[in-house]
Amino acid sequence: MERIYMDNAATTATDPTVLEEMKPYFTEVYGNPSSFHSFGREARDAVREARDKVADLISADDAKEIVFTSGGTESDNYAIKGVAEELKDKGKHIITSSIEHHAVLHTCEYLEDKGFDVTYLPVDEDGLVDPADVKDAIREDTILITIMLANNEVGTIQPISEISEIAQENDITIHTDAVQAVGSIPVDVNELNVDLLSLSGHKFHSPKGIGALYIRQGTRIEKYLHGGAQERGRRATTENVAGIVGLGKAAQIAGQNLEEKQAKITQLRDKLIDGILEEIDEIKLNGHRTKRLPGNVNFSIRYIEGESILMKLDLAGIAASSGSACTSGSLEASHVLLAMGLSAEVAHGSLRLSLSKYNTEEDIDKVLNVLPEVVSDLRAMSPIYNQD
Amino acid sequence: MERIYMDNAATTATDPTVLEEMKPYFTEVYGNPSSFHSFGREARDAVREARDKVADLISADDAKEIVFTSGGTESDNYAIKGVAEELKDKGKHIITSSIEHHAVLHTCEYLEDKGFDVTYLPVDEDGLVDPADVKDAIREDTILITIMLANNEVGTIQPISEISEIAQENDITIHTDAVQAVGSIPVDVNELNVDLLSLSGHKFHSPKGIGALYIRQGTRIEKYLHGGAQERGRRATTENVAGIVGLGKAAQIAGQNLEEKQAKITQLRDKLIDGILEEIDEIKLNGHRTKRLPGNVNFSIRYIEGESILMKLDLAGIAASSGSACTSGSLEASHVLLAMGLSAEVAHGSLRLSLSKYNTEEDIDKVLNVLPEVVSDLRAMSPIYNQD
Amino acid sequence: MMDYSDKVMDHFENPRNVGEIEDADGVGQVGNPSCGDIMKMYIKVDDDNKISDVKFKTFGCGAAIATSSITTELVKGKTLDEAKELSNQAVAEALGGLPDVKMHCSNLAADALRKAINNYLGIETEEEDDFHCHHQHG
Amino acid sequence: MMDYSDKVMDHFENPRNVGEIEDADGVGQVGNPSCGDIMKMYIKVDDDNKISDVKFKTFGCGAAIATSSITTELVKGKTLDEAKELSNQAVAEALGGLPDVKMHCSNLAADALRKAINNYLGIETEEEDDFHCHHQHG
Ligand SMILES: Cc1ncc(COP(=O)(O)O)c(C=O)c1O
Ligand SMILES: Cc1ncc(COP(=O)(O)O)c(C=O)c1O
Repeated sequence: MERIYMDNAATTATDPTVLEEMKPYFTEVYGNPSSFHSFGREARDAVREARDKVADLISADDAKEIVFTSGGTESDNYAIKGVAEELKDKGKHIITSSIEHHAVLHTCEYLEDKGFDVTYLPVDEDGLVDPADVKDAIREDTILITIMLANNEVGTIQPISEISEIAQENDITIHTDAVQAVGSIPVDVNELNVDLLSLSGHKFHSPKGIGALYIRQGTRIEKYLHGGAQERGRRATTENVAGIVGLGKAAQIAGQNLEEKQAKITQLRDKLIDGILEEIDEIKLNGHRTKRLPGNVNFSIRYIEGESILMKLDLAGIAASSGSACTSGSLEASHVLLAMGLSAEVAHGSLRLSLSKYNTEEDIDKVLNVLPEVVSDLRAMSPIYNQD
Repeated sequence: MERIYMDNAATTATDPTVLEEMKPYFTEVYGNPSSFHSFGREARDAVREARDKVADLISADDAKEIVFTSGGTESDNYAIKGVAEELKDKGKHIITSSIEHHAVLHTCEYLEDKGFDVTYLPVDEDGLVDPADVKDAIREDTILITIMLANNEVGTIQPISEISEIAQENDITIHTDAVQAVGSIPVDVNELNVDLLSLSGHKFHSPKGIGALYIRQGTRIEKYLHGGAQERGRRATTENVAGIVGLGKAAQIAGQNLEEKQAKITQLRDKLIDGILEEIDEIKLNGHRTKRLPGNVNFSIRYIEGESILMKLDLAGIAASSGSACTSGSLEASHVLLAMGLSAEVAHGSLRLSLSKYNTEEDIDKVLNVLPEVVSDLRAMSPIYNQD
Repeated sequence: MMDYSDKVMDHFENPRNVGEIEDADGVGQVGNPSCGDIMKMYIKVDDDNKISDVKFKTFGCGAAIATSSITTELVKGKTLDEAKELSNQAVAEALGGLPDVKMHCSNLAADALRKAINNYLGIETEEEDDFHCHHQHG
Repeated sequence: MMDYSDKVMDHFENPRNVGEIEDADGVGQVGNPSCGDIMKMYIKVDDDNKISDVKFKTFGCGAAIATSSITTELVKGKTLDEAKELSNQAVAEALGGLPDVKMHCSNLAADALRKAINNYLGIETEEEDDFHCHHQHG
């Protein structure tokens, strides 16, 4: 069976060109970039080039502002804990939103345990943070604002430039988790005017396990991994050279004709959204209709539960994701959907289909063909369907 | 020019078999192991298999005791900070040695900044920690002993089982940085009787950027990366699937005929040591003559400086390393050599040649051919040679 | 996290005894939609106190559907006493095991069945506290 | 961390004017072996107060050797006044630049030369505090 992958918000396939670029860095150019000799120099050069490419993709002024990490989670942990530790004598208050990724939320909760005070801002029904709320939440002792650029579940894109203006007026460090945005939409650290920005390669066709933290020059932050003097002393550990080369190449490819690719994916997305709305009743599109990632489709489908939808789709060869707790073995329905005002019952029936450049018109047609039947099969089995 | 790589303690070439095993996990089996669908399941299965292989290599009772990390540095940071945070109400005293890798030392120094108290045990002239010193250093409030299994510069292997016995008698958590040992010599977590053990793939022919922390069941430790529920909640972040598969394969290969390979490399090492001792005067072998890693050769060569030795060797196609500060832009000569009682002057003239399974008899002959001339050239230029 | 056995997959793909029994002798429902699962069991009881027919409707995950399905198979034709003895463990085992995090689902099916039997027997069952989801954590 | 220019590599591989001058008019030494570098400069001064010959010996890194070598080239034939003016910056520039962490090496060579000139001129130079290595940090 030909399978269709529509879970690109979870992770993407590595671009074959990226893999080609990486290959020599395993068995041939295998030196340690910190090593003095020619093997080391070759690896060093490769890392430098990759750093330039990543800096380019997010329009950083200086490649030195890019620190490679093991992924989005480490970038988020590093940014938030690093600023908190560094500035804790100045204050212990952090502002974030209630729909952040767990890498941000659980880090904030950890800091609460350590005596920090965190404000979790609400969002509206589209998942948008109101900059006015940010302003109101600021206190004398606020040291950090961390709000994601684009949400991983519903794709809503936040008004970060407006929020960073408020941060700047109040002289507060601002971080944004741009893991879902980088590579999908144009991201410019100066337009966003953020001090710190997290990105993760595997969301845009580089391999998993490599990411970066953008640290604007002059930003006060404590280091996270202690050890050797790699990454100008900001992240110890022997560099993941092949991964870094892959991230660089993926960044370069992502930057090429970005707007065009974005338009194409947006068009597929809209066809999928419109088609589903047409075919299936009693459903709700989650997230903002237009301020959303080009590849994100997220619906709540009433009376049925997400995991069983995924299973039926999987059996039909379609890979998707859900905000249902049942897919992750956790207790609660998606904190994002709940924060947007959905009831737990409805949240449990959510389905995310996320597209990448590899998805085609035919993929969309297939989903539009399969999904309605899946939904009606499950609804026929549901004790809460047709009951009210 | 054919080049010879003798810097395997810095990093190793990825085994081509390992790369082959990894390849499908970039562009074909690219699912997120946390994902529900078939793509996710395939990735999950691959991670499970790899975990078994790593557990096997170090004879862990249960594969669940293996947590994948981004490398040795993260494993060390996680182990040390994680235990310190978890047990800080019990006590704030940590015992380590003065010849640890910076990943351990700088983490300990960081904890000192945060109010912990660290004892850095001395070593003898061979680089050995005396278990009696460990015993003497234990206090009421000692919560962690962290001593490396094998040293990265001089290759000396510590009596960890003896030290862990003392730890156990005193009910103190014990961690060992086995980054240099795993894959080179048999490592058995139960024989060593440690609670935590760090390893890093790129030291034994897996790629860089992947490692593991062994956490014995029941060990109290706070998590390090906060976010998703990956690795049974012990390390958030989308798994580096290809890297994990590579680490697993490298572990499997390393475990095959380990003693044989060890014997072969030891024989090459001894030929190199004996040859150098024969050809060059006024030199000193650093590290214990027999309790040392099979691949480690480390000499201090008087009257000349390490970086210039490395440069001349590099020009002759030989990649090596030095304990000279000049190769790293730092101020001080190797803390390991100084702790072993060498003067800074002598420490600056040190040369490390580290072997792997890929080195041959011919490599040794080439070094024995080139090195004496390098030394005499540099000595001829040295203002401190022939002066006393 | 879910890796289901072939048996679970079979019961999920081809659930047995789905539906309602219009003139059921006993009906039992457990679960809470806000927790992500609800099961409703319908039974017919014959003169020998045996379950002559049983049907279910389930809102829930794959395991919830599969446990419902196999529960109906396991108890069809059994006496009420036998059926009441059906343990969560037995349901899970009949499916070739369930992932740890899904063990709560097998609880639900047996519970729903017991509720239906009690309903038939006229026994009031205590309402469980539905404000907290009773799932186990993975 | 070291990425040396071709010029540095050339002077490292083929250092000019290595050695001692037996009957030197001036000798200057700077550095400390415990810091990883020592340079010793020997000069011959002719009747026009020009440096007619200069030689060096160096214990140190590649940059230390290359800066020593180029310093001897730069000052050979120069008057003492001109030679004294030789700046660290000029030495580094003549080599096509030095890595940041190695800039201290270029300081040493010019210092050793000045010491040699002062020694010829009979000027006592203050001993620097050798207990701390004076390297810059990278
Ligand atoms: C918004 C967001 N932040 C952080 C992460 C974590 O990234 P990673 O899995 O690379 O650690 C993800 C994806 O998992 C994400 O979508
Ligand atoms: C003994 C020791 N510990 C820790 C490390 C750090 O490992 P990694 O570079 O994988 O972070 C190394 C090597 O760099 C090492 O030799």
